[in-house]
Amino acid sequence: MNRRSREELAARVALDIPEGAYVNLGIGLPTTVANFLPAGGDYFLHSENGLLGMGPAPAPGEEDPELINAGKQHVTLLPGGCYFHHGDSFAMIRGGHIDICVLGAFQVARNGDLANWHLGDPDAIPAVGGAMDLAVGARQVYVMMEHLTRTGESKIVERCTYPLTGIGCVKRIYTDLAVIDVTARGLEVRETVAGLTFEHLQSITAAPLIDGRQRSALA
Amino acid sequence: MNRRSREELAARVALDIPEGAYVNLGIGLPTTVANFLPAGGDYFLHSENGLLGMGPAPAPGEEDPELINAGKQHVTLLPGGCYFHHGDSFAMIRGGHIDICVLGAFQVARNGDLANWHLGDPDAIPAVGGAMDLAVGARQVYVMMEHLTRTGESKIVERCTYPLTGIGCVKRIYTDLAVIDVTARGLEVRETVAGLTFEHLQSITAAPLIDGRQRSALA
Amino acid sequence: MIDKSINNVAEAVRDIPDGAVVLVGGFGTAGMPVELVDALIDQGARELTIVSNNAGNGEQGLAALIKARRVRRILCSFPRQADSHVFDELYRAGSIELEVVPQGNLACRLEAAGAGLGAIFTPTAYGTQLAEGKETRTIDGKHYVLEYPIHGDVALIKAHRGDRWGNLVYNKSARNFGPIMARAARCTIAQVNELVPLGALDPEAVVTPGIFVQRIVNLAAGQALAEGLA
Amino acid sequence: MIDKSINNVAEAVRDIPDGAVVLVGGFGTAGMPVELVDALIDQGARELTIVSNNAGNGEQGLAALIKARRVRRILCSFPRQADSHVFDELYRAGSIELEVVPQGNLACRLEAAGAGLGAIFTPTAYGTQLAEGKETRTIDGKHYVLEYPIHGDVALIKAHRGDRWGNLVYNKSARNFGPIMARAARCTIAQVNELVPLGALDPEAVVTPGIFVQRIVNLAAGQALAEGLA
Repeated sequence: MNRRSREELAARVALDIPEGAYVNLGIGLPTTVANFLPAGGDYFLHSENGLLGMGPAPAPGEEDPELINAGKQHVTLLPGGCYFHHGDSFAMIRGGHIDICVLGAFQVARNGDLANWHLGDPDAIPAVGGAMDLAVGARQVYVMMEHLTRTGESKIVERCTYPLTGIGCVKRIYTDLAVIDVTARGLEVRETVAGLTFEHLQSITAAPLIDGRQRSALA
Repeated sequence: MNRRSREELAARVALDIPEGAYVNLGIGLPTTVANFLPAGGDYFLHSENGLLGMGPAPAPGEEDPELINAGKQHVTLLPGGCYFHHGDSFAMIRGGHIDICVLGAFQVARNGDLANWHLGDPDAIPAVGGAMDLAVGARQVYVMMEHLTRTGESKIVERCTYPLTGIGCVKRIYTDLAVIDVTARGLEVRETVAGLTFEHLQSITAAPLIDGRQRSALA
Repeated sequence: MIDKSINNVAEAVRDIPDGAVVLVGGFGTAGMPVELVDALIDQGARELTIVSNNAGNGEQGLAALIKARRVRRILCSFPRQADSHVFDELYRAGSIELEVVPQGNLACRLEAAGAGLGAIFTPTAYGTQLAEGKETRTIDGKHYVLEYPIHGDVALIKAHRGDRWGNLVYNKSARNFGPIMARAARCTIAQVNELVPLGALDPEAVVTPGIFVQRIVNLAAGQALAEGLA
Repeated sequence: MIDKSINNVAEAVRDIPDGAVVLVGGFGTAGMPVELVDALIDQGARELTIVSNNAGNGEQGLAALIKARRVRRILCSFPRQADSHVFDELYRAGSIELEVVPQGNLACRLEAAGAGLGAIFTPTAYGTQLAEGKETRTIDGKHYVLEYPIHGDVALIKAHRGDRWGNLVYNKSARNFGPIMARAARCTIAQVNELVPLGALDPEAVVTPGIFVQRIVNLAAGQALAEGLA
């Protein structure tokens, strides 16, 4: 089957972001979604450390140590962007002003529970950042992740075994194998990669799926 | 006796405001205290509609309808002053950042209860403005008022009969007859106007007073 | 390209429904979005709940809206003023409901709405008539009243300059409730004196980021248009 | 004349006592008041509680303070980073206490402190480990956790420019926690790159009004002085 590369996955997520959306892209893989938003369109990227209208990485040599994103990477500000403090920034997040947030995840449960901040190892140093605020505050929380762990376990589960970031907050899951909506009916598969049957996807997924793929009239 | 005029009362209050204090002067009589602060000193006047570093009234013809104080009078801004929104303005007030607030009053009770927003008439249209925030938020709440009503009743009372603005909030009362501190021991008279005995003051005041006037070593 | 600007106040307020909760900026007349309120009068929405610091001054703006009997209920801190006769008369006639909210509680309830808080314990009004029947709590020896957010369906505000992404700066004490109402409403409509090109506002000095503004009406353009048509 | 400026970081932090709650601005290294933190290390205060978004980067600033064993307890949202080895080591050795606070709750608890609120119902962390044992409430069908203000004895922040009344403006994303920490502390000490004359800052663009700042350290002057002495 045609497993999506990280770039293909980011490009797929980008397809679902409409022009004019206020979007927060989580640290790591989600950040790369910005690279696939159509050039020339107005997309409003928010970074929780106080930026709206975040632009791409600066040219080499033009990095400013005081202009970074939430992942502490050097970025730029677009004309029309602005700066604000953490209080205002999280008012944007918790107050429901962010249309879409894209986060990575360790696990997503059938009911939309999200686990992405802690693997539960008692020796690990916990660090949550803004993940819990984004999970509860953004109007749409999208998760992008590998469908399976490196050891082949499903990251989509009946119930999260890792500590939760937010309850019932995930609306859509993008993996290297499928796009799945979390709905009142359960996990509805919208797309699968070429060469992957619904049955195969179900067989490697640790929660019941519903086949919600739309077949075009021509199929 | 030597009843203080409104100007003398304002001048007396001004004497107790140290340079560098952040001060909110209530609508009406308290506003005039500003006229008696020493010229050349740095006094930080706050107005709850979003000004800090408020200056005097503008020259005739230079009024700006969008530069007004809480009493909706035209004012100016000093160099070093700034503008902010109502959220920030009341954070200054409620957060304990205002050193001194001077308010008018209908009544002050022995325990520092303040009544200054409503005469309790059921037909009256209630209007509170920022008085309750100032009463509870400023570090020191000073009241300036006539000692007696027009009909000769004491405005200092055992218990307020008018609806309260704040409980136990008044620290000091300046009247046309005396300066009185509200302390754990009760109402301590600090000063009386020339020609007024403590006994006379007590006889026209509807709450017990303590003679706390300091006599200078030379008296 | 995203362009939130509209050249016409009528167009900007066209879909405000009957019964809407409308936050109206201004402290007295400073910052009052008179042109937007006039457009709302022309538009005809009824049974409105208005949240504003005052209940109208003279015969203009909010006073005119009240006079036109479009307001069922008003939340404000200071309705009674020297020139609030329009409100006073309707209130005494029992034709308009009033909730008096201390000014700082009005501010922090709007802020709570904008920031997604469920409720806040505020010290203001504890022990007074305005806290009667409300939940209270003593925390670290201080008394507090539980207050809930005030969400608007619409906010009408006045700013000084803005750009097509909705970024705003204000003028002096006309700023007052604008920024906190902008974030408390589902649809914020700002009238500005000047629409400037994207990037013309200093990104360090934007007071209301465009995320809080859905429509921006350039009064200068509206006027130029009206003059062109005349 | 009121002049809050001090030319010397050592003088600015001289009276911070052992056991103080110190709010330290910065998000990673952006906005970290390195010079003030270094002065605090030299000053010697111990048993500090630090509130900061991170638990130090590399060996500088907050990391150096932690390495010097001056910190008993730290509240932050994101201690674990690629370059947080100083904190990591002491934490694993049980030599430093950690309270992990979601970043937005850290922000709104600081804001609540600055604004005089007694407590707030925030939706963040409901149903998670970080809300265990905390009071919760359902309001209008949404779940909230009750959180309390975080007050600082001192705030150490970095701004870009300031004046002698303590008015501040910041630089880009170095603004982050500065403005909300300034208002949450009893004594806010700001280091600035440039001290400008009163009135030089645009009154519409002041981010932190001087009322929230008690001391302002002009690093440029300190450096000039040091060079003069050398």
